[in-house]
Amino acid sequence: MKPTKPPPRRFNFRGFKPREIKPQTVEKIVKGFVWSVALMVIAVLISIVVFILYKGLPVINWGFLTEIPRKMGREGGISSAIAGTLLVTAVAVFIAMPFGIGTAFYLAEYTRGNTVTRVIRFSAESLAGIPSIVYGLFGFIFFVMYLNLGWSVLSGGLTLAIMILPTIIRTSEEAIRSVPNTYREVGFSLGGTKWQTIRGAVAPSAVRGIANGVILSVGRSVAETAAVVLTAGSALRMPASLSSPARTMAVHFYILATEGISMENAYGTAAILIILIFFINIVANTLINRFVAKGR
Amino acid sequence: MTTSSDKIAIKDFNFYFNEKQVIHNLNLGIPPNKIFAVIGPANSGITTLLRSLNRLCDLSHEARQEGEILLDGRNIRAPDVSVTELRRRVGIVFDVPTPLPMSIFDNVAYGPRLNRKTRGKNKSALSGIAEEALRQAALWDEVKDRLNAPAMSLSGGQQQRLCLARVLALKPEVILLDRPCSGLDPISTAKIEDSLIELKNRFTIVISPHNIQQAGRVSDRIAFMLMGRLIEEGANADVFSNPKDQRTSDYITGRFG
Amino acid sequence: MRKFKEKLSERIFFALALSSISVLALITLFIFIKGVPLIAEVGAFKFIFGMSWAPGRGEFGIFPMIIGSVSVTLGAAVLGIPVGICCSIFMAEFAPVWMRNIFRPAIQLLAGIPSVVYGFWGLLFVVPAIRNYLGGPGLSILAGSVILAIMILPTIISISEVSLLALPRHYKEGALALGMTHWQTIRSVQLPAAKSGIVAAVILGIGRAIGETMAVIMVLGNSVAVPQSVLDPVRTLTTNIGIEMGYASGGHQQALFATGIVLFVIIMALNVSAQYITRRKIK
Amino acid sequence: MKVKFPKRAAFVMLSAVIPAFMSSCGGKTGISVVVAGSTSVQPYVEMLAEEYELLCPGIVVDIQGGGSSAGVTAVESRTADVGMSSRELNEKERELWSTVIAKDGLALIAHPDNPVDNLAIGQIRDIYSGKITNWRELNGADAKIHIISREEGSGTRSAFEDMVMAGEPVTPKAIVQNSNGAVRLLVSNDPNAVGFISLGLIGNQAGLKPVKALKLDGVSPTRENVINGGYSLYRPFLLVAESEPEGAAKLFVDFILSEEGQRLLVEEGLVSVREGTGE
Repeated sequence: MKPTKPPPRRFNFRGFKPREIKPQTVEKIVKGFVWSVALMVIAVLISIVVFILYKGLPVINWGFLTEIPRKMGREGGISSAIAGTLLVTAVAVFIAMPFGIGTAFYLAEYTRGNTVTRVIRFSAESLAGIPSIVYGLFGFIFFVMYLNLGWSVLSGGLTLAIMILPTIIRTSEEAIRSVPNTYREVGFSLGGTKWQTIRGAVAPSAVRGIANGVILSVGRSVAETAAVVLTAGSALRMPASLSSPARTMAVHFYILATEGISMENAYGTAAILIILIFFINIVANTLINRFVAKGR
Repeated sequence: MTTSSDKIAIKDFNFYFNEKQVIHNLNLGIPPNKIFAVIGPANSGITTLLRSLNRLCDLSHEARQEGEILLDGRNIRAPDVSVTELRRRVGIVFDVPTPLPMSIFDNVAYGPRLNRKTRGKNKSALSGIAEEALRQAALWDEVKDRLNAPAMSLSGGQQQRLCLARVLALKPEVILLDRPCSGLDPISTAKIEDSLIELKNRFTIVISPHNIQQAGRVSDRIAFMLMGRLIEEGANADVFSNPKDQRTSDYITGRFG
Repeated sequence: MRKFKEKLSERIFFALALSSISVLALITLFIFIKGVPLIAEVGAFKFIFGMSWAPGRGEFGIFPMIIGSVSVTLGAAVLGIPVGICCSIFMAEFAPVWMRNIFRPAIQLLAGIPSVVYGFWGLLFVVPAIRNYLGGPGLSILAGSVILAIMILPTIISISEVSLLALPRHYKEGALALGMTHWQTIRSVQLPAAKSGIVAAVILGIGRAIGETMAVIMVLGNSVAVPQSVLDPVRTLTTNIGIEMGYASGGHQQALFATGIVLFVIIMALNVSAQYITRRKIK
Repeated sequence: MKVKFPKRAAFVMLSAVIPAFMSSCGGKTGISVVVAGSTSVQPYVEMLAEEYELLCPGIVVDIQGGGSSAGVTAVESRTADVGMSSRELNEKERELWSTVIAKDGLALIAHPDNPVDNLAIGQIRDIYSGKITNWRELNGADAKIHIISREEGSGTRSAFEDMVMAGEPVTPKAIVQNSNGAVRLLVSNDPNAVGFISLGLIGNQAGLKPVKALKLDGVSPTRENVINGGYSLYRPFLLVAESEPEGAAKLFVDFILSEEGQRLLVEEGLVSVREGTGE
């Protein structure tokens, strides 16, 4: 079927406009369309969460949280996976924080638009785009093999630290830049040096924004699978030190689900992960809200 | 136009933002222990002039300047002058209240804490300094019971007096005020003006008043600037009653500006 | 002393910044060291355009996976971008406040859910649906595209919504005051004004899609043949690494690092062009 | 249905054997044994290590994955005391010390609704090399076969290739999954799929749909048929070491080969070395 050409508008009566719909009608159609698409999408997204919680919550009890997995995770709880997640994330965040925040301060406060600055900014933005599996490859070859740290909490944490670095840099830089310039002027006008001004006047106002970025990257570390499995390993034992291998909850879920070891425990693990991320988000939102309220 | 007794002497001063010249060949002497008002319509270069006096203009990469500014006879841009030391001697209050997001007390103590002099002094010495500064700014009675409340909780007028107190706590020699009352109600304005007159015996004050009436009320000497050029400078009464330049007369009688 | 501290603090910040970015050099260096020998041995052309991947027999051609990455990412973009922008318009303009207050944290939560959970959900629901209603094994480009589209939605929605909400009120009020309908205002004023933010959201979403590994491993089928239709299974560059890294050794492992190099180069090229585009937008 | 060994009884038994084992712990404490290698063997060894550490609280067993080849490399470079392999050792690796700890049968599986339930080894080869593409050619329904294979390099895949493919390559069109569980899940959902997994995993489990194990030349893939030699699709699980293990490593290997260790492996669906394979 060929689309027919509109006829020439020779007989155009007054008040009759061919092929033109009233804007009000368009408005109604578009509104209905947008509403239905949005509701559908949100329904699908929420159904994923509800599905996991529906399947997973009944499995969770005190023992599930505190017992070590037994029989490959078919029995027992997931305490070592919880510990693994917390340890790997803690290492990642504690290492990435000084570097990320320091870089952000450098970019926001000390840059002068020269080549060095441009290189730093370009690299930070490029790091943000690298897929996690490539971080995993790097962590495997550099930390696990080259530095001989083995599959360990440390290797996993260091790899994740590199992975979340760009997130921390980006959000912190934004937070620092959004500090009103008057704060800097006040700091300088009272005879503060640049460092004193940053520490005393700029940093306190940026701290909530920075904290929010850090929390975001905590969430990313908790949820990461590909990079962790290549660097922290997948041992089920309770990690005894930073040099012992560990399995995070995301990895545990992946292995339980795809190896078909135990669907119940897989859902339980996923449910705990979702609850954990939910809490991380609540903390982040509270921080943002306090930040916004303070700024007003 | 400058004499050796001047606290601040500005000589052949030119100021540029990129290619645009904002101050043209300015020569001006500011005497000690007086209130010196610089008046003029918007874009006259007054804010730039004030910020040049404590080198806050250095923060902008686009700024460029010629000529010299002497404080007690010494060029403030001389290589051996510490810019932070200069800014401590020459304090500034901005046109909008700029309290830092911390408590009232911490705001006032902020400057002294940066200062080496108070290092080692105990907390009571610091609170002594803060109290004195707040009294001088006529704010003490209003805030003495809530020194730990956030500075943002104060009213606009109180915030501006807090900023003044913050400057006073550093015991500066010169205080620059850039339209300090522009957003304030008449009562707050009167309070600040009263404090200024009280303070002038101990400090050199340079103010850019937000209107001509204020200049008349508080200043000892007045300079009138237009388009970055100094038009006229003289004692308060002279400029008001007997302006030498037609443009000055037009401005103060409200023909333009 | 203060001067010293001043100098020291700048030096420290500079050192931190420098070490942060030297990581990029380190990553590049190590992945290239590990992967380049194999590319040299096989030949860059044969490696990139070779059609057969069988490490056991020494055949290392990743062209099917390049096709896989491109087609799955394209599919995710086609499905995800319009829907995402649609949702962001809904959230920023049409949704009542109470709905917004529920949906915004929900979307945020979804952005944080591990990709493995999305993948598994896809394996349980999307794959069987495709198999039963459209045919084929279900594990397919389409399944991967759907899952990736769902995964990038939270990113696209929240960033686009923020850039729509950040517009000055007078844009909208001015347009409405001229008698435009709400939709006309959105289409002709707000969307164009928020373009740079929306473009940034889309770029970020595509970046996430092309780099995703674990979720697509579960739903793509991972076969190494060139797909004939969207219902055929396919393998992407990321899944090639993810699926075989566990057992690989020797030349096989090198080949996976070489796959990483190709992925890395593609991503860097995307980054550079994205940065170029956004920079030009600002100017 | 697998008969679960009553937990309480197991504890009673364990407490009875603990004193006996305590003596074989050599009174050592704070010693760790590093085990690395095949991820197919890893879960079983992990499970054994759990039990072993209960018996010998002084000894810690560190287990890492990485694959069979990585395990052998780790042993050669002495980064690991013991390596795990899910494939036979090649010529070069034969010089190492090794022992078979169990045998793992491979089963061809299909959807329970699929009418086909017996395949000849040649037919399997033709399916996986892409010569047979429709179930009709095997007296099944007229539908395309969805071939599911494992990833290149996995022990299961190389065992399958060694025993079935006779040098022919697996078709690139085959769907590839990187775990037994994923293969099982797919086959249980897709009436036209065929795959191969560890024998121990074909049993039914709560929350999983059933799959049908296909007969190979008329022989059912059961533990019994592996033991009596009727079913030929199986592979060894090996432990390797640079030289014969000593100290804590030896104690752990001995535990795995002991009656208790083997019983635990049998419980997981493997074929014990004690049961033989009719060879």
